Order: sequence, then structure tokens, then C-alpha cells
Amino acid sequence: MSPTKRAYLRVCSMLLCAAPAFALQAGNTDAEISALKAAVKASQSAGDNAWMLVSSAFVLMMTGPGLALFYSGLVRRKNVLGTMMQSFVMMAVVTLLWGICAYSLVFGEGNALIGDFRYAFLNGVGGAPNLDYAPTIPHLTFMAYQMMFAIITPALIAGAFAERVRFHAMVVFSVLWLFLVYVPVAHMVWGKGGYLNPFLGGKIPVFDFAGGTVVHITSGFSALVAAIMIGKRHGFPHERMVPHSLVLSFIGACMLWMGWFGFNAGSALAASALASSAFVATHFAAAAGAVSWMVAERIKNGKASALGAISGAVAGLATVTQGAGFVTPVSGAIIGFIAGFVCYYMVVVVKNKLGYDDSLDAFGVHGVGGFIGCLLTGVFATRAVNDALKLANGQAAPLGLVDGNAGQIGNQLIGALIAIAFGVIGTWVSLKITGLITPVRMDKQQEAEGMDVALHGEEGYAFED
Amino acid sequence: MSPTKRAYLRVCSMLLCAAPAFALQAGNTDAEISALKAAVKASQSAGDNAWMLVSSAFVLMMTGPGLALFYSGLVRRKNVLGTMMQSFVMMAVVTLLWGICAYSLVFGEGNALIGDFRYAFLNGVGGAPNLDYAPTIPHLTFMAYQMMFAIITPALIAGAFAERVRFHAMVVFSVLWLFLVYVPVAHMVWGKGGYLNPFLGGKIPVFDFAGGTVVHITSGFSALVAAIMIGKRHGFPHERMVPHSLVLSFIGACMLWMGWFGFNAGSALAASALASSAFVATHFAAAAGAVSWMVAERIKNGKASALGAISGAVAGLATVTQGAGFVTPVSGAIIGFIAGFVCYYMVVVVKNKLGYDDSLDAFGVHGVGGFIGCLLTGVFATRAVNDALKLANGQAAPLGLVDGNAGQIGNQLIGALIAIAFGVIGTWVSLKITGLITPVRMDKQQEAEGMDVALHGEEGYAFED
Amino acid sequence: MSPTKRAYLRVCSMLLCAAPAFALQAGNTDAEISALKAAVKASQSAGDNAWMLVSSAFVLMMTGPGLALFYSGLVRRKNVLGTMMQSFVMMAVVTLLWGICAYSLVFGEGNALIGDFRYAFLNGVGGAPNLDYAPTIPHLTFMAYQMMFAIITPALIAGAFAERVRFHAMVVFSVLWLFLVYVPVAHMVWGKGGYLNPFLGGKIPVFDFAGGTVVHITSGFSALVAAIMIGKRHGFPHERMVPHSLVLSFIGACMLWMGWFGFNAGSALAASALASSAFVATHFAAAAGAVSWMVAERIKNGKASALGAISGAVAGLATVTQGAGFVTPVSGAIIGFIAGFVCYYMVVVVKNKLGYDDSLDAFGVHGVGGFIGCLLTGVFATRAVNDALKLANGQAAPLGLVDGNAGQIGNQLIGALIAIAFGVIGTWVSLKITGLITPVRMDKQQEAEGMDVALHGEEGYAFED
Amino acid sequence: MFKIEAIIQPFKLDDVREALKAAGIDGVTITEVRGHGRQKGHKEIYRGREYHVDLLPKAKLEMVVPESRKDEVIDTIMNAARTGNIGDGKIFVYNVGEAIRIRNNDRGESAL
Amino acid sequence: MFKIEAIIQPFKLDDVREALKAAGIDGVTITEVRGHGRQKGHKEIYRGREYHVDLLPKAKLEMVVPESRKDEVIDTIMNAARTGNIGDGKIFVYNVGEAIRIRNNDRGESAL
Amino acid sequence: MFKIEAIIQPFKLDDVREALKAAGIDGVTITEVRGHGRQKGHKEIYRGREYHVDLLPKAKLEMVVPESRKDEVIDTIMNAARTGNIGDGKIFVYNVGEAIRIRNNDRGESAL
Ligand SMILES: Nc1ncnc2c1ncn2[C@@H]1O[C@H](COP(=O)(O)OP(=O)(O)O)[C@@H](O)[C@H]1O
Ligand SMILES: Nc1ncnc2c1ncn2[C@@H]1O[C@H](COP(=O)(O)OP(=O)(O)O)[C@@H](O)[C@H]1O
Ligand SMILES: Nc1ncnc2c1ncn2[C@@H]1O[C@H](COP(=O)(O)OP(=O)(O)O)[C@@H](O)[C@H]1O
Repeated sequence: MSPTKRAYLRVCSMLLCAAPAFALQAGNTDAEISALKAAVKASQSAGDNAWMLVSSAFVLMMTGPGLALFYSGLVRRKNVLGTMMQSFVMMAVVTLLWGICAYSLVFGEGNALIGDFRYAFLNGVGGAPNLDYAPTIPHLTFMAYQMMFAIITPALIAGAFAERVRFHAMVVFSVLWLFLVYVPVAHMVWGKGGYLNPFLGGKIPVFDFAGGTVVHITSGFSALVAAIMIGKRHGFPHERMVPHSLVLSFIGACMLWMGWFGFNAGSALAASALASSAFVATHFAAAAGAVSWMVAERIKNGKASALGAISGAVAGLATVTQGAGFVTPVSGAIIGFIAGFVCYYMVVVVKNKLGYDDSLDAFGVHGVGGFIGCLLTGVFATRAVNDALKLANGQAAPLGLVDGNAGQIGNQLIGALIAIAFGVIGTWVSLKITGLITPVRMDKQQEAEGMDVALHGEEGYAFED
Repeated sequence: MSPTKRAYLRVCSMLLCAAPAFALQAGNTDAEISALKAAVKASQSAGDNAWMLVSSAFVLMMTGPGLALFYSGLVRRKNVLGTMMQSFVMMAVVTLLWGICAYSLVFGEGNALIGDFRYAFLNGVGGAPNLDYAPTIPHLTFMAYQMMFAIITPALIAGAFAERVRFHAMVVFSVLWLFLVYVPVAHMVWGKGGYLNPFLGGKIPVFDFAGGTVVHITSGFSALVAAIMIGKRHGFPHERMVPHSLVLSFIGACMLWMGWFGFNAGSALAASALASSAFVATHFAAAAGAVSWMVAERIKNGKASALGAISGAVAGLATVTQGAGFVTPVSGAIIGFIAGFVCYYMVVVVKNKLGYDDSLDAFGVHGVGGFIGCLLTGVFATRAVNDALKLANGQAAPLGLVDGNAGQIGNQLIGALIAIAFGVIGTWVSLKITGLITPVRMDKQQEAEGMDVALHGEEGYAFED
Repeated sequence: MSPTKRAYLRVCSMLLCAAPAFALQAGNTDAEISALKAAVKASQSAGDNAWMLVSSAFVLMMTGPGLALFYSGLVRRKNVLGTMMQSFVMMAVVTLLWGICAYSLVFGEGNALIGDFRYAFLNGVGGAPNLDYAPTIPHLTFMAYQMMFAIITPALIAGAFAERVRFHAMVVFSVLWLFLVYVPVAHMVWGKGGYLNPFLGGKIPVFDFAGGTVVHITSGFSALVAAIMIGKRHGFPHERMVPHSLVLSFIGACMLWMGWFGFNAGSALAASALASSAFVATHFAAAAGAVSWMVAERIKNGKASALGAISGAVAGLATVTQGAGFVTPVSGAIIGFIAGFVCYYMVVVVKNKLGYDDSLDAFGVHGVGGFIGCLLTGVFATRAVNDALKLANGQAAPLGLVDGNAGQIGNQLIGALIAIAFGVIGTWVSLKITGLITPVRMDKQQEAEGMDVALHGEEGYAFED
Repeated sequence: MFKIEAIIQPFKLDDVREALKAAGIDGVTITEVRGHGRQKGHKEIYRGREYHVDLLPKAKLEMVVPESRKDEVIDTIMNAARTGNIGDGKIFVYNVGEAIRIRNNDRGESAL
Repeated sequence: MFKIEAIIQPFKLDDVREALKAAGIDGVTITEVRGHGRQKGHKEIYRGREYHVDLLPKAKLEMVVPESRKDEVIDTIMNAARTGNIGDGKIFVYNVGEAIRIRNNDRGESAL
Repeated sequence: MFKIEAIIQPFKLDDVREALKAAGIDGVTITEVRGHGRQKGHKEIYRGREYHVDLLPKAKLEMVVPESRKDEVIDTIMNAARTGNIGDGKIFVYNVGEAIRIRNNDRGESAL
């Protein structure tokens, strides 16, 4: 029940229903117009806030149950809960850290590299919009929406070291990583005054609509480093380690697809035409990624697999994230196609040659997808879709190669390299520090027993009882 | 992040916040009113677009994971992934075809039977609304929303030939079917100038709010034809073929129920009172269908089953689809009740007597439900709910029998028969052509091995490792 | 397709697009302003209705598949479907009862204890808003949204007597309980003129934003009574009875979390800043509850478990429900923290000492969580978040202890005690009556066989075929 | 008494059981097993990692029968389980020292 | 040495194992099986298709024990597993040729 | 003919099977079992209710082999399955009365 709302609305409805007689008095026109303005503003906010609250929920759903299922279906039965917990614990821990200071360090104005503490403990984050970021929705909604991105990013990395890392080491690592990698990169790309944010005073214009750089490049390259530093699972690669339930992974992948509408279309921060455009580009990229991965498999093995189809969709989604609100839907499909092929090649050919154990392909899908998506945004971004960047004369600036701005590819590359640098170094530092605090890997016996029993004292399934 | 939005909103907020002083100048009133009009329009669009983007996501969720789970839980373990893939591949393939030309062939004006290519490759489908179809939301949203319907329809058919058809044959068949059946029927019922579309210049008024005819009758009757043409599974009916996981089917059914709010209430194409009415009618029909199927089971077997309860809910949902936005919620409940009983009788009594192998009852639930729903719409449709059809004098036209327009039942029957004719013939042709291109059925050995291993080279579960 | 909408919008778009020239005529200003007022009202409604339709779907999702999965994962394999059915059948049966008269008995004005029959069979519940409850959304939406609460509440109780009660006894009991407990308590707290509803003329001001008292206290204490009256499962506590699939419970818990945004933020009944605030408080409470339960486990057992993490999140959510729209997000986190510890202690220590068999901890989580959440709302409720309650002078009244109104804790306690009294007595009466109609418990043989086979004639999984 | 252990194709289980029932053999215990013999398996590929699965699902039936019925039971199984293809399975026969019915302590052949 | 094979009701497994432990028998291997004997099954109906399920879940325990303990073990199982109802199960006894502990190559009774 | 029954650590299954294949032993039937011996189990806690799980997953291999190959097979298994830790498992050897290949009615050692 919403008493406040009720009261508030009583005002509006007086305004809106009771009006006629009252309106006859000419002198009231100005007052009426003022009242209407306020009412329109409220009503714009309702529409946009409705969409953004749903988008926030969708993005949370990507982590739990989405990613938790996607990942936990790919591990062996004995690790199903342990893998789910790596996603779930981020929903708990990152949430609290975000409220305490991480939000402020990303979106507080600060300097070109990092924000400040103005919003610590949600100080000043209330119902009124933050005009810099999202002028039509409550600041609280913006904060919540951004939080969901911070939750999923470290959760993604965990795919690289699945089935072998101790639970509290994973938590410690993720917390360090959040502050050492996510916070600065997100601030640089999205924060006011961030070095790479062309829309709010940044130096180098990097276009990252929904987190290709901030989420996928950082987590993907960090995953690679972590996989190498932590080492292979015992028995890898000669032992049979197959997904214990592609059914779970399938459900998870569908939820990721659906949630990604919140991720990408929600990044319009309003229920606008731009949101619709990003929605469609996202959907096309997912579809195209699934198709191209399936085609690649069919060429190579004669069979398209379910794991391939969902991997392709996720690759398409990860890759289009950067450009979703800058490219046309048709470009989205092209990006998805490329993503399916490239990520397939990375995961199936290159990885197996190099021999590191990125168990669930966090690097091969998110790192590689994020990287090529970053460059492809430089190619396909167009002012026909997004005219927010203005030239001195007030006209929309050309964005990517298709607008004739070939240099943007270079800018995107710089953005990617900075994110990679943060990811690589930050992961190295975070893992080293974690190792000083607590052993990172499970011991051999625990690994054999499985995370569920060894770390959490439970079993995922008790079908026998 | 949404720089465009940000810029755009800066305009609005100037308009809306900074106004007072500025408003004192009387001469500005007209300008202010114009600005307000634009702002109101944007804000109406935000609310409606928020709902329609969510509805689009919900309808996609109906296919994946909804239908994929519902169906794959009903098959044997060895076919779980193969069955899921039949849904998932539609999410990929139909999406691309829709963008290439299917959308245009349905909603381009064309002639009474089929559209044209004006929107091919999404040409002209952008942020501005298409005033014929949905004047308050971006055309892109309308296109995306309609796409989700085209995805689920062929996916529904696959239930009829579960566990025995080769993957690429299924894809080829579905593509042909999409163009031979879905595209013309959808154009006739919903397209501008479509033969059966009373709201946009059609000849015969058929009321199909959310796809009872376009989706359920076409897929259901096509399913029957396909089941008969393709033949029974080896071992049917004497071998034990029981659902390998009603748990999956249950999850899927709940997601179908939820997604159906997007399907039916979303078909209002706005977050309007009509959407609310359709929402409630839909929900009541699902509930009533579940109850009546359970009652039928309890009478016949002494026990109500979980499979029965979810089948009844789905039957209620399929049946109310046609009328959702034309009938009152109470009529929705009545329709659901009838649906539960009739579909129960078809699936449990009639089918088992006739002996064809519609493995997952795509005909018994969707075909039969769609058909009776079409007729019942002729009975229960009322201008009290939907006054869009106007008489010459500008008043709302009477709709169904309850409005005194008994003839509508005949119109609905014509609509149903046309859809059935397209379904039957189109399926026959599509399957024959498919057979010329590639063998349709798995060979006996593959069928024994299961789709997962034989067609996709994977297994759904590896609980043993 | 939405012909009505289409027609309606043609009006608006005429209004909004075609305006400029037309606007030059000064005499039209008043008419234009009136038209604008109507348009703004429609557009406010679109935004709020979009959010509330989604919220309704989310709350339904909490029962199915959310709670159905959460609970059914915790039982033994042989009871998985039977447990799911206990949730699902509420989706069917309560829906119909709600439409017939339960809605009216809760929200019809009636007297201080119970409503009346004015809205029976949805009479008078249409597209126009009910100005008492939710002035910006269709009455139908409000009715549907409230329905979802009535569905989940009796479904929650079933956790207390899991694995041992006959299906139709459960249905009979739930129906009785709905009318004897839910209907009066909900009316008293939320209905117009309800005894405990301070916003609509009640005597004792109890703040229950989203159902801490109405949903969680009633169901939780009823659960305790039911568990004791019905008795333990055979073999409890010495036989091994472990969750057959924490994977299902995990999925369910994530869906509960997500759905709870609809539950709590939706209770603002608009896409307002208050909704955002409730959204964030809810999310923080879930996160904090998960953390504190995990910490408690780690202290006690050395290991944090997945079941613990999800139980903590649910405890946090149940506990913050009462205060979600009255407390700040930071208070939400504090409430969640407390909830995790207290519920952990109740479930793990106290319950096991007392020895009753509340099999899935409906009391320990919902009853205890609801109770402390009710009191904590008296502590943390603040007019800074919710200023709907007015003093005589028109200023916002102080709400909880933090506003200096210590007495509110007493009021909350009275509310809680009344709900407990209704729950305890109503459950006792309902169970006694049920027992007169039909045996409540499964016989020993059935209990050994499991609900799925014994009551529903099916099995949850057939992995062997 | 003998234990007859038959490892057969899972899809033949129903046929075999019916044949046994027709022959009056009621007592049987069935285990799902995986077996390897001459039948070739299949390949599975997960993101490029290839596994040759050469253990195939089989059903193992165990029946303890009195000596007098041994050959009949073997023949019954043979007839019902045979398809003539590789993978049809094997029958092994073992000696049983004692048989006891738990319910009533019947011993020997009367316990079967 | 003998192998004692007991096919019992699954819900009796805990009781039997405790009784065995009390009797000092530690080594045991347990298989989930499905069995058919005199106990009747149940009917399942899925959308009108009816199946009679007459294979019921059972637990099979296998213990290899020295001759000296054979009878004691049998009695222990009998006592713990019996409910007196149909379906209680059976015990079969087989001769064991050899027993070897893999860890240290112990052979014979000392390997048990 | 003898049946060699080996109860081993599940994670050793691949190694053992490869060793057997190398030794030319193809026919094998594998069952997932749970076993208890000297190896200690683990604790599980669900909302405060504590269970000691002392049945651990094991793989049971059964091979019927001609007498001539018995010792070789045992040695092969011993070598491949041994880790030297508690829980490595056991090998039991039984006499087999008869062996029949269902496909073609081969009997005796030629059926293996
Ligand atoms: N020597 C053996 N010992 C134990 N089990 C065997 C042996 N040979 C075959 N089996 C079992 O019998 C099954 C069928 O054997 P296979 O050789 O494939 O068929 P066929 O008998 O037609 O040659 C195998 O999968 C395995 O489970
Ligand atoms: N002759 C037999 N050979 C193998 N297993 C048997 C035999 N007879 C019974 N069993 C097993 O014992 C179980 C219990 O037997 P049943 O006849 O139902 O009970 P009871 O011993 O009380 O008559 C069966 O389910 C089956 O697994
Ligand atoms: N006497 C026995 N009878 C049947 N199975 C046994 C016996 N002893 C051990 N086992 C099986 O062997 C497995 C390993 O035995 P265990 O005693 O733990 O190892 P180890 O042989 O190293 O002492 C057990 O889990 C059980 O399945």
C-alpha cells in the first residue's frame, strides 16, 4: 500500500480532474501551465522509472538465477552449489559495498580516474533525479540499476577458475577486484569527468553504451589472468569433465538473453526510442551469434550443439553490449554474427591449443566478445541512432567509421587497452593479496570431494533418498 | 548510459523545471502549450513503451525458457536438449527472417492476403511510431513485440513430432511454414488491409486480440497434420514413454502463464485500461482452466495430477488468447473453464482413441483451445470492454453474441476455417518440400539413441561423473 | 492488437501532433489546457500501470515458479510434485475466490473488521481507478495486484506441513483459512475503514507497507499452529530427510528475490520515487540477510552453506516487507542484518530444541521475520521516506522511533498480536473443520510412497527411462 | 539355486520382463549399469573438448531361481532380449549358497 | 568367505546399517536397484496414458564376510529389515573365491 | 570362468578402464554404488540438522574372464586403481557357472 503516493496523487488528481470550472478564470492560465509542467514531469518519470525498475530487476536476474545457472550447469555435479554460490554471494556482498562507497567512487564527480565519497552510505541519493546521469528517474533508481552491473561483473570472472577455488578466497578476491578494477574503469567510462567519458567532459571519447568495456573486457581479461595464475583443475585436460546439466545452462542462457534487455535497453535510462533501438539491436545480435556459432560447429563437427547455440547467443550479447545504443539493429545482427564465429574460434580452437584452463570460458566469451565489440562499436556507431554527442555548432557529431569518423576505432582501442591494463594488473594484485590472507585453491582432497561438500557442507541433489 | 537520452532530457527539463519566471510572459502561452504537448506525448510514449518492451521480453520468455522447458520436461531424458533446441533455434532463425522480410510481409500494407517489402531489412522501422498499428510507441518496439509471436508459433508445432525429427529438417520445415502459413494468416488478421481485419479495412470482421487464430489455430492444426504425416515414435503406444521431468514442465508452465500477460495484455499495445482488462481475463482463464482439468481428472481417475493442472492452465491461456481484450474478466473465467474440460477430453479421450502420436499435445491444447476460443470470442466479445469498432454513427459497434450480434460467431468460424485451411495445406506442402531437401525423421537407431547424442553430440545430464 | 487503444490514441495524437497552427487561436487555450490535463492523466496512468502490471506478474511469479521451486527443492524427491502443486493450486483456486468475493470482502468498505460484497464478481471493478486505493491505475490492475498477495499467503503456510498432508485437505484448509484469516486481517490493515489502517480512517495506526503483517505474520504463525496440530512426518527427526535438490530451491529463491521487487516496490502502487525507495530498501535487506545468515553459519559450523545464503535472503525480504516504503535503504540493510541472525537462530537453534516439525520453516522465516519486521518498522519508519500521514496542521506526521514517535512500536505490536490471534485461532478452526470434511494427513503407506505417486499418480523425475 | 544375471539393452527391459512374467518368474532385481563390450559408443563434444563415450547404458537383471527352472529362464531371456545386433548383452550364471525371505525367514527354494 | 546380498526396503537402510555397525560389520557396498516380487506397484497416468509401475525401489547391500560371521550378519539384517510386510526383501548368499584390498594387497579374510 | 568384481574410487575409473583396454580386456559392466569401509565420510548440515554421510560414491566394475586371465586382470586393476590411501577399494573374485552371449548364443569362454 502506498499512502504517500496516495496523498501525492490526490494532489495531482485534484489538478487533473477537478479542473474545468476553475479553468475558466483566465488569470489562472499561467498557474495551470506550471501545474501541468509538474504533472508532465511526474508522468514522464513514471514511465521511465517503470522501465528502469524493471530493467534493474532484469539485470539482477542475469546474475541470479541467470549466470548462476549458466555456470553451474557447466560444472560437475559435485560443484553445482559452490558455483551458484559464487554468483549469489556477489548479489549480497557487492550490494552492501555499493551502498557503502562503491557507488560514490564510480559516480561521484571526483577526478578523471576515480570518483569521491559524496554519495557514501547513499548520502544524497534519494527520490530526486541526478541530473547529470538520468534526469527523469529517481537517483535511487539510477543507483540501483548501476548496482546490478557491479554485481554481475565479478561474478563473471568466477567462470575462469570454476571448481577449484575456496569460497572465502573468492569473496576476498572479488571485493579487492571491485575496487581495483571495476570502480576506476567504470568511473573513467561512465562517471562525470571520467577520462574516457565523452558525454560528461572526458578526454578520450570511448563509446560504451551498456558496459562492453566496463563489464566484459574487464571481467574477461581478468578471467584469463586468474585462470593462468590459479592453474588448472586436477585432471585437466585428460579427465572427463563435462557439463553436469546443460538443462540448467540452457535455462540460465535464456534468462541471460532476457535479462540483457534490461542491461542494454535499460542503459538508455529511459523508456525512450533509444531504448527500443538498443533492445532490437541486442536481440538481433543474440540471434545472429547463436546462428553463427551453430554454423561453425556444423562445419567443424557435422552437428550443432545446444551448448554451442547458447554460447553463441551469449557471445552475441556480450559483443553487442558496447554498441547497443549506438548502432542500428542491422549492425547489431552483423556484430552478433562476427561474435559467434570469433568466440567459437577462440574457445574451441585457440584455447585448446594454448592449454590454460578457463573452465567456463569467461575469457573466450566475455573478454574476446567485449574486445571485438569495443572495436566494432568504433565501426558501426552512428549519429542516426544516437545524436547525443554534439559538435561545436550544435549538430550531432559523427560517431563511428560508418559516419566517416575512422579515428573512433583508435579511441575505442585505447579504451579497451586501458580496461585490459586495469584488468590484468588489478587481478594480479588482487590475487596476490588474497593469497596473503587466505589460501586461494582448495586442496586436492577438497577438489576431489567437490565444492558442495567440501566448502559448503551440502549436496546439490539427493535423488537417492 | 544514454547520452542521447541525456541530451534530449536536458531539453525537457529546461522546459519543465526552469519554467516559472519565463512563464510570466503572456505571449509565451502558445509556445508553452506546444512544448507541453510534445512533452506529454513523450511521456505517454514512455509509459506505453515501458510496458511494451517488458511485454516483448515476456513473450520471448514464453519460448525460451518457457516452452522449451514445458516441452522438454515431457520427453524422455535422452531427448531433453534436442527438444529445447527446437524452441531455441526459432529464437535465432525466426528473428533474422523477421528482420529480413517477414515483418514486412505481415505488416506492410500489401494486399488482402499478404503484405509487401516496404519494411524489408527494417527499412523505415525506427523510433517514430507506426500510426496505423501503435501510435504511442516506437515502431521498433512494435516490430520487436510482433517478432516474439512469430518465434513461438512454429516452436509450438514441434510438440507434435517430438522425439523423432532431425534438427535441420525441423529448421527447414519451420522456415517454410513461417512464410506459407504464419505470414499470410497474420497479415490477413492483423495487417493493414488484411482480409479478416475489421479495424484496418478488412472484409470479414474476425476478432483476434492476441493470436488465438494467428498463433494457436495455425500451429495446432499444423501440428495435427505433421503428427500424422511424420508418423508415430517407434514403440508408441505400447512402450513406456513418460515425462522425464515434470519439474521442468512445471517451471515452463509457470513461465508460460507469466509470459502470457505480455502476450495478451501486451496486445493492447499500450499500458492502458484495456491492457489491465486483458491481463485479468487472461489470469482468470488460466486459473479456471487449471481447475476444470483437475476436476475432470479427479472424476475420471480419482486423482488430480500436476501435469493435468499445468495442462489445464495452458489450455485456458491458449483459449482466452483470442478474446482477451474483447471479453470481460468473468467471461475469461468461463472460457477457461470450458477450455479445461474440452481440451482434457480431446487429449485424454479422443486422441487416445484416434491413435495418432501428437506427442506433446500441440493439437489437443493449442489447436482445440484456439478453435473454441475463436468461437467463444464470437459469443463473449463486448463493446463494454472494447469499443474500437465503430458504427457509421460513430458509436461503438456491438461485437459478440452478448452484445446481440449473433452473426459474429459465423465470422469467427470463417476466420478459424481459413486459418485451418492455411495450416493444413501449408504444413503438407512444407513437409513435402522439406522431405525433398533432407530426410525428416531420425533413423531408428538415432531415435533409440536419442536426439541429444544422435543430433547434437551431447547429453542433457551427466549426473554420474 | 489493440483496436480500442488505437482509436483512443488517434484522438490523442491529433491533439498532440497536429497542434501548432491550431494553437494560434487564443480562445482555444482553455480547451487545450483541459485536453492536456486529460492527456497528462492518461500518460501518468500509462507509466504507473506499466509498473503495476509488471509488479502483478512478478508477485505471481513469486508463487509459481518461485515458492513452488523453493519449497519443492527442500523436500524429498518423492514429494516434489505434490509440493509444487500446493503452490500451484492456490494460483488457480484463490484466483477464482478472489474474483467471486474475497477481493470485495477485503477492499469493499464494510466495517472495521471486514469488507462487504460491493465488488463481488468484480462488479464495478473496471478501467477507472479506485480513488481510495490507487488513483492513477485502473481498478482492475489494483484488484489483480492484490490478488497475487492472496495467492501466495496460504501457499506459504504449506511449508509447515510439507510431505504429509493430502492434496484436497490442503485445498479445503486453504480456502477456509483465506476467509477466516487473510480476509479480515487484510481488510483491517489495508481496507478502507479497516481498524488498523491509519491512512483510510482506521483506529490504530499500524504501518504495513507490503504485507509484513497481512502476509508474513499471518502465514507464519498459522504455519506453526498447523505444524503442531498435524504432527511430525514419520521418521522425523531421526531419519535422513534432506533437500532433494537445492538447485531448485536456489532458482526459487532468486525468483523470490526478484519477484519481491514487485511485492514491495509495487506496493507504492505507482512508478514513483517511493517505489524506488522501497525497491532499494528491499534489495539491501535481502543482501544483508544473506550475509548475516552466512556469517552465523560460518561462526557455528565453519562453513556458509547455499541453503543458508538463500534462507537469509528470504528472511531479509520477509522482514523488510512491512517497512519497505517507510524506512530508508540503510535502515533496510539493518533490518535485513537483524533478520538473518534472528531467523537463523530460530530455525537452527530454537526449532531444533522445541522439536516441532515445521518442515520448511514457514514459521521460522516468515512468522519470525514478519514479527520482528513489524516491530522494526515501528523503530525505523520515517516521514523522510513517507509523508503520507498528516498531522492536523497538514504537516507530515512523525512515524517511528527514529522520528521521535516511540509509541509506534506499541501500535505495531498491537497489529502483530491481532494478526497472530487471527492466525492461531483461524488455523485451529480451519483445520478442525477440514478434518470433519476429509482426512488431513496421508496414511503411513502413502507418506512412505510419497505425495507424487500416492496423491497425484505421477513421478517428478523419470531419469531411468 | 542359481543366480541368473542378464545384461541387456535397456529398451528390451519391458519385453524381457513380460516374457518372464508369462513364464511365471516374478522375483527379479534390476540395476541400471553402464557396459562396454563390442558395441561402439559415440562422440560428445563440449566447446571443442571431445570425449569418446564407450560406456553404454544397460539394464542388469538378477533372478535367483531353482535349478529346475534355470534353463527355461535362460531361454526366455534369450528369446526376448535378442535383436541379433552387437550390444544385445550377456547372461552369466552363478551358484547361490542360500536364499532367505526376510519377511518370514523362509529359506531355500521356497524363499524365491 | 561369503558374500551376503540383501535386497531391502530403502527406508530400512539406515536401521540395517546401524545394526550392522553395532555388530562390528563395517565394509558394505550399496546399490540402488528396482525390484519386483510379490509387492504390488502403483498406477501412473500421464495425459490419459496409463502405466502400471511394478518395479519398486529397493536397496541392495553387499557384504563380503568371513564364514565365521555369516550367520550373525544374516540374523542382524533379518532383525533390522523385517517389518513383516510383503516387500521386505530377500537375502542371498554366495561363495567368494578371493578378496583383495587394493590399497595394500592384503588378501583373504584380512582384506575384508 | 571367474567374475572379478572391483570396487574402486570413481575418479580412478578412467585409468582402470584404460589399463584394462591396454591389457585386452574389453567386456566390463559398471555400476555406481555407494560404499562404506574404513574411509571416513563427511558432515552435511541443512538448517541446523546435521547428517553424517558415511556412504561414499564408488564405482563397481564387473568383468567375467577366463581363468587364464584372472591374475593378470587383478594385477592390472591393482596397479591402476591404487593410490595407497584408505578408500582405494576391494577386489572380490567369484566363480561363474556359465556365460552366454545373447546375440548368437555363444556359450562358455567364447562368450566373453
Ligand atoms: N566379459 C564381460 N564381463 C562383464 N560384462 C560384460 C562382459 N562382456 C560384455 N559385458 C556386458 O555386456 C554388454 C553387451 O556386450 P557386447 O559385447 O557389447 O555385446 P555382444 O554380446 O552382442 O557382443 C556390455 O555392454 C557389458 O555391459
Ligand atoms: N527370485 C528373486 N531373484 C532376485 N531378486 C528377487 C527375487 N525375489 C525377490 N527379489 C527381490 O526382493 C524384493 C522383495 O521381494 P518381494 O517378493 O516383494 O517381498 P517378500 O520377500 O516380502 O515376498 C523384490 O523387489 C526383488 O528386488
Ligand atoms: N567387506 C566388504 N564387503 C563389501 N564391500 C566392501 C567391503 N569392504 C569394503 N568394501 C567396499 O570397498 C570400499 C573401500 O573400502 P575401504 O575400507 O574404505 O578402503 P580400503 O580398502 O582402503 O580399506 C568401500 O567403500 C566399500 O564399498
